[in-house]
Amino acid sequence: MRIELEGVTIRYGERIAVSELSTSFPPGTVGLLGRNGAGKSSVLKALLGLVRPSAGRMWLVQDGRRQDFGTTRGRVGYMPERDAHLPAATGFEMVSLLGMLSGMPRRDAWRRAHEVLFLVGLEEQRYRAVAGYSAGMRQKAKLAAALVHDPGLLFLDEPTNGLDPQARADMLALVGRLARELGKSVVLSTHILQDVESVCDHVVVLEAGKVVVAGEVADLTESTGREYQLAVEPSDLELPASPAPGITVRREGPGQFTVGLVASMDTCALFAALRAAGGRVRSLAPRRRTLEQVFVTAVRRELPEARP
Amino acid sequence: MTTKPQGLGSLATIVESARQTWNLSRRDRLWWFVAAILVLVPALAFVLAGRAEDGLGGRGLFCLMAWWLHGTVIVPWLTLYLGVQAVHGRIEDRTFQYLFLRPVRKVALLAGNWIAVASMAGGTGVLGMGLLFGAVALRGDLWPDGIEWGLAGAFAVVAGAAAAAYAAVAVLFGAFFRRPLVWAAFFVVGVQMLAANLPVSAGLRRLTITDPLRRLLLDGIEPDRRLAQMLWPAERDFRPELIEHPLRDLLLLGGLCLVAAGMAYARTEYDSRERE
Amino acid sequence: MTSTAASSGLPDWILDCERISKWYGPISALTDVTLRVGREVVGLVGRSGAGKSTLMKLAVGLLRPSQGSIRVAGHPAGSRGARACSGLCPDTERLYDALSGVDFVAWMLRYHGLGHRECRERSAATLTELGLGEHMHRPIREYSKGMRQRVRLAQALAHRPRFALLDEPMTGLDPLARRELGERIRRLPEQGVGVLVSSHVLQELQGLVDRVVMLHQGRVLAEGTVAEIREQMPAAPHRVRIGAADPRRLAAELVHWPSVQGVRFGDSSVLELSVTGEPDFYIALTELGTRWPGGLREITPLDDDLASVFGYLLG
Amino acid sequence: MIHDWLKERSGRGAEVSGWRRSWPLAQAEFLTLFRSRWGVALFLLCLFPGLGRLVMLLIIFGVVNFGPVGLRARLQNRAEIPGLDPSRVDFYLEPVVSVMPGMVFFLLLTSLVVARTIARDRLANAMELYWTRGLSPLAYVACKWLGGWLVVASITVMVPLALWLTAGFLAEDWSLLATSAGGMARAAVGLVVVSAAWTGICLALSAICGSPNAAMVAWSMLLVGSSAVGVVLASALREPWLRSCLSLWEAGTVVVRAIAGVPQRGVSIPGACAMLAGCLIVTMLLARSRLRLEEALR
Repeated sequence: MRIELEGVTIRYGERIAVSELSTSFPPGTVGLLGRNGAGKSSVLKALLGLVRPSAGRMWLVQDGRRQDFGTTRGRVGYMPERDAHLPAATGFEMVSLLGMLSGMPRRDAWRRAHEVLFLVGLEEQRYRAVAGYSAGMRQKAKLAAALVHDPGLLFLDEPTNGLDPQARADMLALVGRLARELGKSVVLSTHILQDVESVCDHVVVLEAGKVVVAGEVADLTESTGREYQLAVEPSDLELPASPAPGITVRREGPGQFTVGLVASMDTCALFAALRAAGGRVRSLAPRRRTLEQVFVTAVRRELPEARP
Repeated sequence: MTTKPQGLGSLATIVESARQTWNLSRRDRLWWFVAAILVLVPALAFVLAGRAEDGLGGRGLFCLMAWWLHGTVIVPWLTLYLGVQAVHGRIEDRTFQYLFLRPVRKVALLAGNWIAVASMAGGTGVLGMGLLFGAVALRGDLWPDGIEWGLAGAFAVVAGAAAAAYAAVAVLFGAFFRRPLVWAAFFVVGVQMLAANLPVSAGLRRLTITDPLRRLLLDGIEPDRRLAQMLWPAERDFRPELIEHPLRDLLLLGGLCLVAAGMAYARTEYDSRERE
Repeated sequence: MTSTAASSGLPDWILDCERISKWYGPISALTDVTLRVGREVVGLVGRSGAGKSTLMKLAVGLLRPSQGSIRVAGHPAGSRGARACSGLCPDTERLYDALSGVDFVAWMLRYHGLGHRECRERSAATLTELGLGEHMHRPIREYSKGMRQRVRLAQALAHRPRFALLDEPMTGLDPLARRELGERIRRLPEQGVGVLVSSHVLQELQGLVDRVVMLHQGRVLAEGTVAEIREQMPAAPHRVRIGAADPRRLAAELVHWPSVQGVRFGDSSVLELSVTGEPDFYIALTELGTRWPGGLREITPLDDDLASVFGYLLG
Repeated sequence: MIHDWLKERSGRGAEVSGWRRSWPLAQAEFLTLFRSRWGVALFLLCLFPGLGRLVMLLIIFGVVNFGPVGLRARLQNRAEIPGLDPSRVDFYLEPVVSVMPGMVFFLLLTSLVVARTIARDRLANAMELYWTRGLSPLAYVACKWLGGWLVVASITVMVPLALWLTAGFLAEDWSLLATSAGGMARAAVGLVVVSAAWTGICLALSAICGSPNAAMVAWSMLLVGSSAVGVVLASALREPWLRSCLSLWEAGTVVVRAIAGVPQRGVSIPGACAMLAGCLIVTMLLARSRLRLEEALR
């Protein structure tokens, strides 16, 4: 399942939140990045049918057929960012009620509620009141509620918020599994780039209502093949600036160096210089662009006046 | 170490806390509701007052409306609500963490809350009664013996005393209970209404606020038997010597509440309470 | 244990928790925790329920320890002196929504005994510094999550505390702001501030802190720099990825090394080794690098970051 | 074969459409009260006035005989008083529409249940979950209204009907049921209409107010305050009809009695209708401006 946006414009009165946005969310996990107010939640609102775009179309592409998105509302599962629960309900009641509100018959909703609560790992606590859940449990309950009506597209807003490291890893693994094994399109809207790096195949960066970067994570963070990062011990080691022709070394910090290397060269001279200086290697890796660098360059380019 | 100011003095803290509570409480949406009542009721009284034909007069009309509307509904509920929000609201939404970390005495913070709530609610009560009195006073035909300005004064005192006492109760409930407003409702509807049906000399009456207020008002306006009967239908016999010292009783009750509230609030461990 | 405070000759730790325990009735939340923070950034990590939030509340004096003592800049925790010089950025969502950001921070500053005008100026300055300059006069009700977070930080730092406790300070901030705030937190020790910071995003926390304290079931399980902690875990073999031309021959060579426990072929020209006896291995590897035909192209330790250490110890 | 029931979507029922989708919300709203111990206790407490009448019935029809000597005779003798004659509709309406105990218990129930519900949902951000499922604010309010009204109606409508049926069975022949059936049916309609209006106003206040506490206080002030104003002005001015136009409670009871066909004196039925409808419309309009889809996502 694939979501396509074509020239979508969303305005609130005079203010234009999203202007002529054309992008697509392919199957698999897509990271949706952007600063606060970049238009992420407006896109989300449009997909959920809470606002109507003033221009443009939204399509759902499935099995080669293109459907207008407006007729497919029930196929979006949404996990809100804010803490949200039904005050008087138990976990099971909350999930099954929300399933019924999405149009599931009662028995189906009950059965599915049990299934998704098992899936997210709340089976022990499903008959307890949601109001008494811990932050991590509430997060799982929200995810279960987003999954209950078996939507093809899942929109997860900061799903790892408030989770401890272990629970974060579990949540991300679960998100990856949803995309891989259950064939969902997962859109992950988050500020934590490490989450996107670890689980997303594709990334879309919004700024000021426009797409500034979109592509596969692997492509965007591809290494140049020319520069390497070298870490050595002990950390106060000094290395010559050019141990051999074709190799340049630049010190970046304690024990950290950047090594420029012509593609055809081998690294033997570098190691020789290192041994001569009395140090030992700790790590050596081709310098990759991190997602943070991708993000920061893309967004800064859009912000010529750059904040203080 | 640099010489840092070690925090605000207690008196200044009380003032600051009162100012902040005042400032926050005045933004509550409930004020629109209260304002509507404050304006509509005198307007109604003014429009309809022409129909009062018998001996009730302006005096009776004003006393009845001021007592029944402001004395038993607006001032108690408004004060309890404001007090509970000011104290318990911040514990419930966990914003108390910002406050309790400041280098000031917690009791001073609480005292500031009490002053703010008492002054706001008292002010509202006085204003409401003033508006009502104004509306009734405008109908000159209701005052054959001239307008009794003293009535307004007596009721203003009652409004102030009521607000201060209810604020003390609200502050105590807010600092102590997990669901203070439910307890406040129990206090107003349960304890006070029950006590109102007891004999005039019953001890339980000392634990209420309406009873000292009643005596204060009896002292202040000296109603005739019929008016007294209308104001307090349950009282069969009223004798001036039963008035005793209403202000002292209020002072005692309010003081006790404030001390207890201070002790509850100043507990060193004020762990965040679960949201209801 | 490394600390700048200890070496600078100043006798005092900024936060000094001495063998504290905390009981809620018969339930133990913290047991015998000793934690010291000098002019440095210390990260506090642990699973939820490990006692982190109890420790934080104790450190700022919202709770009293059942046993042991806590001193903040020399004052007993919870005393006015301690409260005057600590700042807390709590993880609650709520603020006074009806106020503007600048008013809220100024209100809180008032209790530190500053004049009205100074409160406002300092509040505005702090908020501007945190990047909320243009929005600080709008009511907090209209703020986004990141803007609220900045207000929370501002009220924790505006009175220039000596001890700052930041509970999940990055929540809701966008990547740009995270970077800026991270740099700002890193600079705080230069101004004489001791920082205790908690975060669940371990990759991010690692770049932020001088050392970490790991709590588990109410006890300190480990503390020190990540490398220190990692080195003290000899039982868990390191995994190192090595990329080179002709990986099969390289593997044949490496299996004979005493420090190499196992070799696995990854995809393309990459080997994954299990290694014990760290310095020797890397010395030998450096030597190997000088003579391996085609050169070693990649040497990546796979598990010496905070997240892996955390996973090994608590996972 | 290894089954993965997460992927297997067999035997799925047809999608529920239209208003029937929202029905479970109303149902959940109704059932919420009965799931906590406090809620059940509150409900039982509110049954008390009805129980009092039941005991009275039992004594009047001689099923039980206790209390001071001659109590039964005294009750039977008083049967000429409209409120105490089991063959008349008033007898069954009285525990519900009187100020004491009717209003007090009604206030207790509504302020603790209905007045808190939307404000509490707002605190928990529940709207974000509801409205992103295609539930519109209108449907949401309608469901809350229906659910809350069912709770209220289970006291205000069911209790009189149950009492009446009990009396019918206790009476010597079926004439009691036969003669009062028409009146009772009309009374039930009246109770349904009026309790729905009261619940609607209460619910609207819940949507308007920022916190459950504020909603509780606003509702108490409105109901008790308007009642006080009505009583005071009516008695002070000797204009009894004012009471039915000023007091929200009195207006409702007047409408109920009018629909039930109980003769009343000194009331203004159009005034009472205007009071009820006016309050309902004003509060609902205010509530509508507060409940917006934009609230779901900031």
